[in-house]
Amino acid sequence: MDILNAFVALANFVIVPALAYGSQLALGALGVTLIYAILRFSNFAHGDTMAWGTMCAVLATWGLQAAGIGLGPLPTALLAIPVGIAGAAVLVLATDRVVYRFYREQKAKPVILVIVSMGIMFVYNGLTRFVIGPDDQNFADGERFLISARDFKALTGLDEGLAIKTTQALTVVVALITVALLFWFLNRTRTGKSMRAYSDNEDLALLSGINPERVVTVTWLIVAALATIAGVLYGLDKSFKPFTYFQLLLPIFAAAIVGGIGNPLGAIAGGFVIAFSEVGITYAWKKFLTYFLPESMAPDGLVQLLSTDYKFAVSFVILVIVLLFRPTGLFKGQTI
Amino acid sequence: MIRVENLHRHFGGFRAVDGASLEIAKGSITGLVGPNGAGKTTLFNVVAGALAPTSGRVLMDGEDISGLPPHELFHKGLLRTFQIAHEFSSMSCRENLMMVPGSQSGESLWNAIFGRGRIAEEEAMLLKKADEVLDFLTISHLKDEKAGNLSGGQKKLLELGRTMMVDAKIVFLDEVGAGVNRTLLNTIGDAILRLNQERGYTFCMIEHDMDFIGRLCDPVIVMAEGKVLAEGTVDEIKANEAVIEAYLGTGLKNKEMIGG
Amino acid sequence: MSGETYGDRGNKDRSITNPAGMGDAWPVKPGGAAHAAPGGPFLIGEAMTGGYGKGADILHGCTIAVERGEIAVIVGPNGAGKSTAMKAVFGMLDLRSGSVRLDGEDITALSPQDRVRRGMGFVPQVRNIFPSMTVEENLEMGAFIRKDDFRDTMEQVYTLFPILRDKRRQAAGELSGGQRQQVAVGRALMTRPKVLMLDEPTAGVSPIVMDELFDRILEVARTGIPILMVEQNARQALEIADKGYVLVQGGNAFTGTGKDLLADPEVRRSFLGG
Amino acid sequence: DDAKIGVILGFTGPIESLTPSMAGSAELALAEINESGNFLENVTLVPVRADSTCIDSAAATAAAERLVTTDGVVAIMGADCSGVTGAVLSNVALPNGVPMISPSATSPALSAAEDNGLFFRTSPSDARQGEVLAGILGERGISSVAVTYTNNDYGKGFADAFEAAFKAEGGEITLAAPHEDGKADYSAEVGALASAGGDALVVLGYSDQGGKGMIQASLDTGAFDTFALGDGMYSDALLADLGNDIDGSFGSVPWAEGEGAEKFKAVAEAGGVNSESSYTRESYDAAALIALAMAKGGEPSSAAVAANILDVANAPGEPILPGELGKALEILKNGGDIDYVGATNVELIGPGEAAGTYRYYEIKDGAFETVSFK
Amino acid sequence: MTRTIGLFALVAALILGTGFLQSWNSALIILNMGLVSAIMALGVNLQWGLAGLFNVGVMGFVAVGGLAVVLVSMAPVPEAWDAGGPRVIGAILFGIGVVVAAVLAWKKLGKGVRGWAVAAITVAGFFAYRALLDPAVDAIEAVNPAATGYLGGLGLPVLLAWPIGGVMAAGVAWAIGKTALGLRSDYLAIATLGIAEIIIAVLKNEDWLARGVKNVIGLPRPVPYEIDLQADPGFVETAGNLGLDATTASTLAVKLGYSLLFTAVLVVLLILAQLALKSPWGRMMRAIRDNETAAEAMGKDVTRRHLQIFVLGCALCGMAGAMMTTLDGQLTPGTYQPLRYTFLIWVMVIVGGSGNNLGAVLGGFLIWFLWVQVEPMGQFVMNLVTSGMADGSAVKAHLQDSVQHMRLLTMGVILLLVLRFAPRGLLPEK
Ligand SMILES: Nc1ncnc2c1ncn2[C@@H]1O[C@H](COP(=O)(O)OP(=O)(O)OP(=O)(O)O)[C@@H](O)[C@H]1O
Ligand SMILES: Nc1ncnc2c1ncn2[C@@H]1O[C@H](COP(=O)(O)OP(=O)(O)OP(=O)(O)O)[C@@H](O)[C@H]1O
Ligand SMILES: [Mg+2]
Ligand SMILES: [Mg+2]
Repeated sequence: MDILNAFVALANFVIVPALAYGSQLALGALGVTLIYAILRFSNFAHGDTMAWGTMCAVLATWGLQAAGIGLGPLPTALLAIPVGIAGAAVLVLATDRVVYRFYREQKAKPVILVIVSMGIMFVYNGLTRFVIGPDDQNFADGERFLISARDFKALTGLDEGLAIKTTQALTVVVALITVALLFWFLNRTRTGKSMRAYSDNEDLALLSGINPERVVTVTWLIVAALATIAGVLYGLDKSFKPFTYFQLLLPIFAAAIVGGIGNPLGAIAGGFVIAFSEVGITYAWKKFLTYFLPESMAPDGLVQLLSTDYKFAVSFVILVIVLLFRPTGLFKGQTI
Repeated sequence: MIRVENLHRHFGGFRAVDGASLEIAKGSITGLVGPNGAGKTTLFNVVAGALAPTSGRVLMDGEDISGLPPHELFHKGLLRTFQIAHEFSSMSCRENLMMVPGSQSGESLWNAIFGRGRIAEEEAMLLKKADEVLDFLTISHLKDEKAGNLSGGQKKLLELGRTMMVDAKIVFLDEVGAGVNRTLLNTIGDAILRLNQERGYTFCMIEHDMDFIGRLCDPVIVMAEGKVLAEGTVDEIKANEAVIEAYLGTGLKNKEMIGG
Repeated sequence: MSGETYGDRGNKDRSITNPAGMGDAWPVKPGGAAHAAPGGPFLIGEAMTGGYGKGADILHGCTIAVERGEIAVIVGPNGAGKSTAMKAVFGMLDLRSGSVRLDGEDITALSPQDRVRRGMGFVPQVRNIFPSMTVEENLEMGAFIRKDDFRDTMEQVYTLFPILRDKRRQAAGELSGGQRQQVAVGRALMTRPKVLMLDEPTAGVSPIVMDELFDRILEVARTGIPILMVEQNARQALEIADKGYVLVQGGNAFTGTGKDLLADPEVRRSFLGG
Repeated sequence: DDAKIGVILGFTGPIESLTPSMAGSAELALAEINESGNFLENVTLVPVRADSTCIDSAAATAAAERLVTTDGVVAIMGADCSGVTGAVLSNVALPNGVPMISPSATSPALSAAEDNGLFFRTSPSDARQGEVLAGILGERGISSVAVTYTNNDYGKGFADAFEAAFKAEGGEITLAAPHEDGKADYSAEVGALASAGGDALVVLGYSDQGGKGMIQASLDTGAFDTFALGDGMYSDALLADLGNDIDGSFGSVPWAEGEGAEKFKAVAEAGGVNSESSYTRESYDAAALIALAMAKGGEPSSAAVAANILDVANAPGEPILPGELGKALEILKNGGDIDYVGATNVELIGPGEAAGTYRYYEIKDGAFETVSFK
Repeated sequence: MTRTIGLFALVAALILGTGFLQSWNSALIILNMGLVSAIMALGVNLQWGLAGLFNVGVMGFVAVGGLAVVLVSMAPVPEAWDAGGPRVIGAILFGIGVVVAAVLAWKKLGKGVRGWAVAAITVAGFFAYRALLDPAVDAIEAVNPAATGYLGGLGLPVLLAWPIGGVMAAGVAWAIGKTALGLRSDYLAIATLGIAEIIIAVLKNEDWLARGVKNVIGLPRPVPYEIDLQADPGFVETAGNLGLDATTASTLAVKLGYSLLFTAVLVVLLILAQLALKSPWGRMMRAIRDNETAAEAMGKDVTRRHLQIFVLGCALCGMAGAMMTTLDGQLTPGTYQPLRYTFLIWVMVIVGGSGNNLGAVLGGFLIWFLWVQVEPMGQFVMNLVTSGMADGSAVKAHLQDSVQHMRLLTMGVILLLVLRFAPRGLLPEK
């Protein structure tokens, strides 16, 4: 029984949250990785793209809620995702036309695009706040829990509860479906293969009759979709606030790189590595050990490796260590 | 001069160099040939320090140099050129040459700022030398041109020129001839011969053009599948059945089709 | 140089940028249309002048052409603009003047993709495969524009280059130099081109593979596909050529049949190495 | 004539979501003064906004410098975050002799800052509230708590004060873990706090920032269900978002015992400002004090403001509530004395900071219910 | 050359214009931070323009410089030292020892055991370190936490903190460079990004060091205080003679004092940087940047040189950080944000022209000027836009409310415009 309690506590405070957070990071990292692989630069504006897409979805959600349309136990925002994706797509495609395409045609080196994307980041930053303001926005509805801690305790009679939120489950499921779809798309469909070809060798793609502008457009569309899905799921689980989305950029980059930037599977793995290292390393094992060990050996202290102040630092240390041993990330080799 | 003993270099499970042993005599121009993927470039990379050997040893004048980084090998007099030209593209041809000599006192930051006088003297000498080399290579009209703007063959000449800025003991040339116009290649060949005869450089060169090899090299070493397949003079090699089968071939089969 | 304008500063940091596979072609902007221009050779790039981006002109009124069923070979010193001329014919370069005509149509304004659709196949000098895709996917990409069933064409390519059949599941980047060249030629054949352009297909390959490639090229040419080819192994190439061009500094220096050029002492001394 | 008042707040940056309401409240007060018609003759108060960014001292200093030397503001309402406030104070206000009243810089360290009598604040130093909150816990008989605080000078100073007071009462703190505002995820913090245990979680953060995130995550995982809340957590938005889930939680918030807060709510709502956002009350009071001090001094000058703030803020005099600024001006005009009470029961003590009376509230049926005043 | 002079004249005109149109105080304050920014940009330019190293951890080194000011110039807190000073020092020395031991073990031991050995050393060492450190930290932080609660500094003149800030940043950079520059695919960027976050985390959470998020305020100054000047009759008289009132004169005098100090530092650094760039050393660095493999084959020790220039660049950032903290008069770890202290510096370097020291300096001034002035610019634009609209319309109100967000937007648009029309920067490398 105590052992069960120990593991339920661990699952409740480490495994479930880290899985959900990892999936959120992974969805973000997928977008970053795709741009890196196909458009060849690290997109600093990705966090703000997520914010913009989510904002569109939030506005649409409010509209739906006002019209009384809902999904029952599931959040209404799911219905609004297409609107968000459309909004994000319009924004990124317009940006591409006005800004990125110029540099592509000039054969600008990728690092110029990195700096350009910083400029875009500033602009998106202002745009999002201009429309919806800088505040926290609540747009979640539907059933909050798949199973709440209280219900779990009542159900099992254990001392420890296990809570699984609808949004958490949703995030994990969506992340897995998305990466599977993306994988299928890139490896099995003609368009997907043409994207990989473009990423591999731009000029030869041209010589094979692949229209590069079409590849770029499709990439941005997918990125807009990924960014919006990631942003909406994150916003449902936590809350929507433009500034937080900018802050998400760092762990997202870390996830993409630790997994092997340019590789979709790596993005997923990287997301989980970062999430588990943030949540796991700073976990105080006291409760777990108290259940796990005989009473006489129960710990006095918290049995915490590092205080949570350093959780972000820890994930970066892990990142550097991973890179020391696997210089191209967990999933090395081919990009995309 | 250089002795390679039972050298292995693996990539994952793949054995690019698989127990090669060979020797390069002082003062020789040794040719290294072999089918594509035989491991020639990999062998070069290991000898020149760009790759660590998986096992085996490389000796230079009896001293074990395996695993030393390239810049240390340079100071021991071992130079190499690259299969694909590695010029410093945003620097002028002159600068490309002037940067070569090691242990310039101006390369220390302290001297660079506080020892301007001594540096000026050194620089004058380097400049003179660089101009001589450019003359020798018949590209002195390009001395202020950015190296990135040179044509493929000129870049290869520049690579060769770098080896002349210092007193190299042994120079490794990786396919100087590939994609180079044959007339230019003859010039390069002349330059190599002169360096060998006048300055006593030892050369080891990878090449697929058997005419070029024939003009310059003795002996020739043939590699295949990471191992040494044969060794001898050009004529011996050309007559070797195994080499013909793996590498040289017997000429066009469709000769009768020529001319429609 | 044009590349310099937007150059990075030698940065190789893989967490920031991904230089792999970046192109350096300056393709004709899409949107142009072809128009009829009857007569003349099957494929001709006539009086072409142009360069990369905003850089200086590399080609100065250069003309190259190939007739049905022929092999035309271009030779010349390094940096003469041979590859540039090939790219110009394929529309990967903005021409400042001159025209490109294919099969009785003026295609100067067409984008490279559209030229592929009109039956042109091209194997560039460098970076002519998709390294991280398998051999089979490389071939599929060759057939990207085809809507019909291309399995029999793939079968033909495999028959032509049997080694590729064995390596079909392997990433093309893992092949040796000669095998890569075969993949590259195979990929171009997959479009079922009406004309094939090859840029130094034999550079850096061993003698045995070189002979093999020349054999295959002859075979392809004899099936009726005209071939336009740049070669530094000029003597072998000119031997099989119906027509030869010598390019110098972006312009035509000598033109003639392969045999003529081989026999010209001036050409031999200056360009073929004596 | 226009008398300009600088409103320097972090309109961009981490607290960008709070600042519009804060600035709005301050401007409400100024508008009220202007509309009353009882202010100094021919003088209109004009607010001039500037961005403190909350985090970039250099940018804040430059902005403040512009306010003072270009726009010629006579007083500054701001800054917001303690870091930039200190920088503006020592680099701009002090050298130029311009008084500033911060509505939200609560760091105890600012009490000791060199200020030449130019720096005031309408929010109490956190040292005081720490004791109050500890007292409330003692009253409720809670002896073991976990603490989480926002990782800035406010949170840290508050937590230090609380810890000291709570331990002095014999309470046990199982773990005090900071949380960063605006970060992506708080599972790690909640996990550690849950493992440490405690009868309640003391949350010293912001209601629309990490503080809410921490409560949310604690509720979701069932780690804690009772929360003791610092002033930064008091907001209707928190109730709206978390609803009945936090019933039984309680906290302290600087508050006027009388109708000050209610009055402010009415005034703010009429003015279209969200009164429940953090530090809106303090902002209103800060701006009002500046204006009243000016009126008392009889001239729109920095010196007049600096000299008279303590006078108008404290007894003796007629108590003044929000919405009654016109009345106050009239009293002053007639040579009377006022005691500005405002929305937060202003009482400036020591070096010019709010003494702070606090409302001890409990959340019942999804609403704040006053238990007592401290 | 004319372009260089022209652009610098433009920046001068912008700053002078600020003086005429806004106020001389504003102009000087922009100039001062511009000088500091220029030094940071110079440091980044050394790394990026000269060596192609992508350092995205500028913020961390700036913060280390700031820490140096506290450690050098604040008065020591004797009670805190008594409470646990020696023990903290001991713990830190022990920590360094553990790291050294781990590195040695990795280098000396055989392949099979070294992983385990290093793991064992670090884990055991870590717990021992914590056991040593924690009680001392608790004791120190308990000493009057509201006002001190830290060890204080050495009480030395604050000007000393500038070089020391550089040295401290260089030390940190050395440790990072040793690790990150060894990564095979060159992941310097992400490593520095992370390390900068770690440095800030340490500054925020190690209260015993510099009060953490509670900030250290009232740092000593290298120039007099305005109020002292205002109280000095001699000064007031001189000011009067110049036709200035004492307050304005004192604020201007103090800022001018900083300007002179900063200018002196910048000029010296710029001259040194130019000398280095135009020497065989600079040629070698450019060669390394152009082609590492070839430079290595030409006998240049690329890793060592990368480390050297990384350390140098970071030292400049550290020094600039110390100067900035001195100018602010306080250390506020919470204010260090990558957007402001890393990305903005990058923008300066790229807009100015990477590879050109003068370009970086120009970028430093120009971008800083914009960063400060886009706020009024945004307001101006917004006023222009809304001027035609009816008062009280919802659109107008919304636009007016959003005016602050125009600041970042304007910044982004300007950056994009510059990159569009001067893609190699305003003063490109020749
Ligand atoms: N980094 C690497 N990773 C994996 N395999 C490699 C790597 N480098 C080389 N190889 C493989 O090692 C083999 C030998 O390559 P190498 O470049 O030495 O051939 P080579 O003899 O120089 O051929 P060529 O004449 O075509 O230049 C090839 O099959 C190649 O695919
Ligand atoms: N992408 C490019 N951008 C700018 N200039 C280029 C580019 N590619 C080639 N050039 C320049 O164009 C000129 C001609 O190059 P090209 O590749 O056409 O020569 P080539 O005749 O094919 O030579 P080689 O025999 O060496 O292949 C050279 O001076 C070269 O530097
Ligand atoms: Mg090779
Ligand atoms: Mg070519």
